[in-house]
Amino acid sequence: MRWRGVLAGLIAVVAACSPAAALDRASVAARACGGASGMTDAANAMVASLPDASVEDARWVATFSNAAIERTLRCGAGAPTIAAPEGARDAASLRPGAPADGSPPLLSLKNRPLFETVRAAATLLAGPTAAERAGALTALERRAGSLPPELFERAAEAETDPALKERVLGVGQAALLNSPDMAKRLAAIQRIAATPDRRALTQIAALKGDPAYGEDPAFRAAVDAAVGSIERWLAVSNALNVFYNGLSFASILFMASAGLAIIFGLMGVINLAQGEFIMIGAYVAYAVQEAMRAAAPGLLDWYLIAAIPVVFLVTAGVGIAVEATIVRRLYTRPLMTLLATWAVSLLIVNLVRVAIGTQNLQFVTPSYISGGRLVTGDFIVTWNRLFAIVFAAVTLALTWFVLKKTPLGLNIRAVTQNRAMAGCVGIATRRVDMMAFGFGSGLAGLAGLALCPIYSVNPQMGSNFIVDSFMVVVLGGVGTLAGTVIAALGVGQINVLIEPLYGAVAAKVIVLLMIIAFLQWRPEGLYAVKGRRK
Amino acid sequence: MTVAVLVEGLTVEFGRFRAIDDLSLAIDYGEVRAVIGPNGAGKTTLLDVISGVSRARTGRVLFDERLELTRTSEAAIARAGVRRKFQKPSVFEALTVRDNVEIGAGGARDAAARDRIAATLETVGLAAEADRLAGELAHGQKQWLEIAMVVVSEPKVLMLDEPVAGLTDEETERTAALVRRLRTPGRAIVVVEHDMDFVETIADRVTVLHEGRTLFEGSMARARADARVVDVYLGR
Amino acid sequence: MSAFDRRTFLKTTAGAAAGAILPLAAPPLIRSARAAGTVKLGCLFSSSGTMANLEGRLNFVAGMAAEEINAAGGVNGSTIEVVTSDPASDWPLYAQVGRQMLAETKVAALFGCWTSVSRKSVLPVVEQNDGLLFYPLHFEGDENSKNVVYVNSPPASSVLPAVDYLMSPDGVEAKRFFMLGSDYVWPRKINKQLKGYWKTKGIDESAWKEEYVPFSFSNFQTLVNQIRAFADAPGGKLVVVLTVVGSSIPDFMREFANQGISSSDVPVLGLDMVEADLEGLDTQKLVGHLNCWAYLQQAKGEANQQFLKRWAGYVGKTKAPFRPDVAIDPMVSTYDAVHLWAMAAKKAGSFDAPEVRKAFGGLSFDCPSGYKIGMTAENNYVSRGVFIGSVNESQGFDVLWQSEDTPKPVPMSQYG
Amino acid sequence: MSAAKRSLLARALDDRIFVAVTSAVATVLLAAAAWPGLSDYRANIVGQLACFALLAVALDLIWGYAGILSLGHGLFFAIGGYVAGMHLLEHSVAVTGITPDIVQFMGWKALPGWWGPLESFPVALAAALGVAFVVAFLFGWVSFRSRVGGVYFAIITQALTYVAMLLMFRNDTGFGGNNGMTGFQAIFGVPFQSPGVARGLAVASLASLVAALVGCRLLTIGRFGRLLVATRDDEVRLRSLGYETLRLKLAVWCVSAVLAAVAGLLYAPQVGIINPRVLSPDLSIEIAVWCAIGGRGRLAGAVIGAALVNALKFSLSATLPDLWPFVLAGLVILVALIFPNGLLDIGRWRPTLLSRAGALQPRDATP
Repeated sequence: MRWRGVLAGLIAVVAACSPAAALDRASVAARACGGASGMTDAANAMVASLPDASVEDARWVATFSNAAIERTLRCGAGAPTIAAPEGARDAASLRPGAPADGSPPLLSLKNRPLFETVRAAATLLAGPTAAERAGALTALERRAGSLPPELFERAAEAETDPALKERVLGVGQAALLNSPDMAKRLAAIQRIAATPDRRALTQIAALKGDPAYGEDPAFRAAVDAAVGSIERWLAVSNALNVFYNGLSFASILFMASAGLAIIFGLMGVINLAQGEFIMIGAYVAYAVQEAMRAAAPGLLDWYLIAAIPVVFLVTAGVGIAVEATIVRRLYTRPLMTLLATWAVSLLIVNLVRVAIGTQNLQFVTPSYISGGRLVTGDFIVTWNRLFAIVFAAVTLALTWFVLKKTPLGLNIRAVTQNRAMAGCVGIATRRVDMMAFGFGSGLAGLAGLALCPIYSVNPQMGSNFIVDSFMVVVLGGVGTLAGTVIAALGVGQINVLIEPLYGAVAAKVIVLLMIIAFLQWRPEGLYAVKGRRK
Repeated sequence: MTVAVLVEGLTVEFGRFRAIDDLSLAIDYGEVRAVIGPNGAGKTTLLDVISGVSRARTGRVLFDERLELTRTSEAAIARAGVRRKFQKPSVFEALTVRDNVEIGAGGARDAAARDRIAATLETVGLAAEADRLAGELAHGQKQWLEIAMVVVSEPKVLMLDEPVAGLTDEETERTAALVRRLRTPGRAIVVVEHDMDFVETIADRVTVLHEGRTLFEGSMARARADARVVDVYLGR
Repeated sequence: MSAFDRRTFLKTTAGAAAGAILPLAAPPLIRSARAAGTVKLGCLFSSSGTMANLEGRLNFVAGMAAEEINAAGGVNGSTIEVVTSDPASDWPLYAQVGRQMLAETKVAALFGCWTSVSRKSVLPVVEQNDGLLFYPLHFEGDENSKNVVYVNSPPASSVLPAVDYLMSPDGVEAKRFFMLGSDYVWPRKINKQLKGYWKTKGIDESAWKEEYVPFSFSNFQTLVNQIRAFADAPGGKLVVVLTVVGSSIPDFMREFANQGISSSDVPVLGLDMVEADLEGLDTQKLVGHLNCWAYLQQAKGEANQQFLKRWAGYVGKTKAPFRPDVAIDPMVSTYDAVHLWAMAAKKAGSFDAPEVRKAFGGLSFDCPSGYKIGMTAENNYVSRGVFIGSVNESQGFDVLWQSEDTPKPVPMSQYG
Repeated sequence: MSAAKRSLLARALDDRIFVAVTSAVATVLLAAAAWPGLSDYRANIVGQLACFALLAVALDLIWGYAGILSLGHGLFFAIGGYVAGMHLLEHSVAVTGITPDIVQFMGWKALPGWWGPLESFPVALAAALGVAFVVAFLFGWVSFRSRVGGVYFAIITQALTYVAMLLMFRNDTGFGGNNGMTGFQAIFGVPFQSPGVARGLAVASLASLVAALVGCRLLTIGRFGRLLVATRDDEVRLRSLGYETLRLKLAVWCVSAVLAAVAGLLYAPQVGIINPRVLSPDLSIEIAVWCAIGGRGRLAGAVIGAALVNALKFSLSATLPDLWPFVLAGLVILVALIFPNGLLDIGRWRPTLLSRAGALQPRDATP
């Protein structure tokens, strides 16, 4: 059980303390400044006091534990203080005017969860807003068993928000898994089974060793039913996880290879600098972020959105420049182009390295792409990945639109299918090449933008995509967006399926070998443009 | 007398596009057969299938009433004596004219082969250019060089895909003369061409293809008179 | 072509032959070092390629240490000149450049390499030329060449104490372990030793899992899912022992935090994690994760303050493209290495590698870490202190635990 | 004078640049063998350059002549290198009795038993060439049969090499993982430090290079060479003239792979280490870059390109470390744009070439 180690001590302290242990703030504060073991004592004392603490005391516990976690607590020669922008306050009395000397005590690995639990419990009791209390309850849900049951009873009594009250009662019930009252135990089992994750499974499966499992058929039935139900849900959430992970990997692959596919389809040119265009895109996004930090700090969180047009235009511009100066002169020699673009990639990487440095760029993580949400059981949707998936879907839609519905797209398709004929009917094929190269590069830049919340951004980042994105392009076949999409989805999902079975290295090896074998069977990929070979 | 090339129920598809649709056709030894028709009628595809470059979906192609060409490799087809000049002049540009023809002759280096190569070069009028790189030749010369490469092996079936495209009138006439000279009783010649005057000069019979099917078969004169042929291809 | 001119031909041929032979006979481009009262030290740290961000700064640290020694009068009457290079994260190139430095530039000692494989590449070179390579990284151990000075700690004296701490009541009483590493020798070797160690402690094999990812792997979604599942399985507290390297470190940490796992749920012990790996990450959510080195920036003591001040000043002066306010263990190890070499050279009164090597025994130096580090005549290992760091809000590490003294380095592991 | 009538040898001497470069290599060979003033360090450099040149010649044979670009020649190079590594380790144990490092870090008791036979050099040589041949044959046969060509082939070979790299990084694959093999003590019974070893290896490398140059030259100017060029220029045409291009391509592909393995075999003892780095996609691209810079489709060009680029790399990484990547990138772009036939054309260059580049340069194979 996850918290067993930490909580054994805690429960022991709770049991030892008399229920009416009054809170001696000064003593707790002093103990918190007494090294790791002192901090453990302080936390335990605060937990023990909570069920009977006054609202004021509970508030103080919340403030004090928060100060320890946020490292605004100062331990010095004198009494402990809490530092704040408006001036230090005495830690025990919270009265201002205390001298702010000393250093923040370091929370050890063991004490950190203790203090976090204390803070959440105190906030649940005395938090001023329902939102805060709800947040605290969420934090406590996984640790409910470690707290005195009276705490939840008290919190439920005091709770004014009816929905929250229900939740508090629920969490309180779940905490009573080992209660002597069989009815409460059964309720706890049901309650725990309602959040069907692995931890719940571990918790309930452990009850099979309980004497009651052999003696009480009702208990046994409840445990078995709960285990069965959780296992079913877990299977579902595992499947969802695999699907989501595959989709997320596929969206990255698609973003990284869409531009490449268009350029390859049109000009038969493999652009080895594609990865570097991705890198440029990420760097431009960074520049936009810094510009917004300077110009409109209030809107900083939205830099990712604001950067979209800038990134596209700048990378497209770089792409057009590369096309005009190098690629078009090598039109008849695709393999030489491959080497020339390799040189371009070398040049770009080193220019960036010399001009900006080799460190990872520092991105602000806007709230909308930070963290994730547990949907069901263990299935978690992380926002940064979802952002990439949505971004890829939108890019796909726009690319499709550009290719199918705009004059440029029409020209690109015409030249892709029959360059000579397109030239004959008056399409300026060289101009189309240039625009398409720019478009493809712009897409690569957007990939860089979508990747900066997921991967590290540094001059080397582009090289990670080279082999993968080429494989997607050649697997998909020339000249069809659909091929690229399907190839990306296939590679992404297969990779994710194999990974847990044989490991990440083997997954990569197996997928690459599968693609190589597939190409032997269909040398021109999934969606070959069929036609005369000569 | 056996039939040189017998095509039966041939269908070729590229994706959803049906280039040849249930086509049947027989080409005899000793004849010059012109295959004409509008763009996309399936002329080049037909040659592709006979020479093994493209594969049929259904149907069969028999050479000399014994060899099933749809299941034979390009190289084996060529070695059996079915040779073809491509629509776009296809010569080995980085090699000399002589090397090109030598390769066409199958690499034999005996005296007879050398004589044959020299004679072929003479026939196509490239003897003086023998040591030049093929890539340096003019367009018309490339056309002849390719014909020389194909002819030097003395094929039993000779297929010429647009042999006079892009040639001057004078060059076209010389090509026509060449084709007539190549016509022997033991050889079938298939010509795909858009130049109707040229076709009229050389062809014994014409086959008009339209949308992958035979629209007409007979003499050029009758083809000119056929309303459907005029409609879809020749124009009024 | 057929009418070729014999004379032109002979001339071209003779010319080409002469041109090809010339470099063989040319005098060395870089003249021998000791003539002008200077002694050269060679650096083998990449400033381009995958290792650039980490290794690049070590070139500057070596320069800074040399400057310090020169300011104090140099060594044996000579001033130190630091020769830098760029092996471009290309392993064979480390060997080539090392060979060139020893044979042509005549450097008195080499300072270099980060990854084990680059050290292994240079190893035959220093052995054949009987040179000295000061290696500033902690590594997998099980190597003991007389030509390499292992300035940092082998696992037995750094990783095992850290793991011990995690398993103790002071730590988190870790019972189970998820080992995640890049797929190469260092992580595999470390994990093998850990497994051997745990077996001696009576921990069952079901208590750990081991996964490896390719170099530069970045898609950690599935693996973090696996860690979450393993953490929730029964058996006690889980700790992740992270031995991925390079860009995989920040990518893993980001995914780990995004899936909502905090250090109080599952702590990560990042054995190769340094401040530079946290650049660009939101460390709010990573607070409490651990690393373990022989130096941390927060180390107490005057020596450290001095070092940090000098580094900041040196970065300002040389415009080095690195942060003036970040110091990582390999920097200090490189700094220590230059000083140790200078002390040994002084003691030996010579720059000859064999003489310098004889002088190692009994050296000791006040390392910025606050420990007095030392060498014995027994081997070329340096005894260092051990720190466990804990990620803080400002992309740095706080000292969570540090060893009493400097444990004696154990080159060869007894655990496998 | 008719080309057909002249002897093969006479025609082999037609290309002045080829003869000049081959003679130059031969001269260096003599110097390396006999000139007393040559330091071990220089000899080692020359030997390494010769290995790279040999590798470039191997690639030029298939890319320059047959128009098939392989971005995976590092694989065959690595096969040679690893077999050399295994041989040297076994031999070192046999000579010195010292347990090599790899046993230690792989956690073995001794070197794997199946390496034993490789202690004999002829066996090792046969193994290196044999494995390279078999791998090349299988991969080539499957790929050429299904007519994978052009850019597709380049990408697939790159992926194959990448797969090999991933596998070799793993310790469990059993070849030393990322560290690879190192700590070779002796070669042919002689300790590595002894004078003359560096020189001997350099001589062997240069001799192999000269042999490969002459051999490839004879191969390419004969009928086989003409057919290769014909395959490159127009494969479908050649097939329709009765030639099984599969066999042609397969033959030259296997020869090229074996040559690359020889280069690797010679390379490992000179660098003293072999590890998966030689399998990285970058190195394989660089080999093509050497050919392109020197002049593709001409054996002399491959030699000049490989020697020039690597000599520059060696000296610049140590002396002007910041400059090297820019020099390399600049060289490639310069060659791509201005000297489409490589630096060999530098004498023939006229400013007008820029506008009409592509007249008669080596073409890529028809897709």
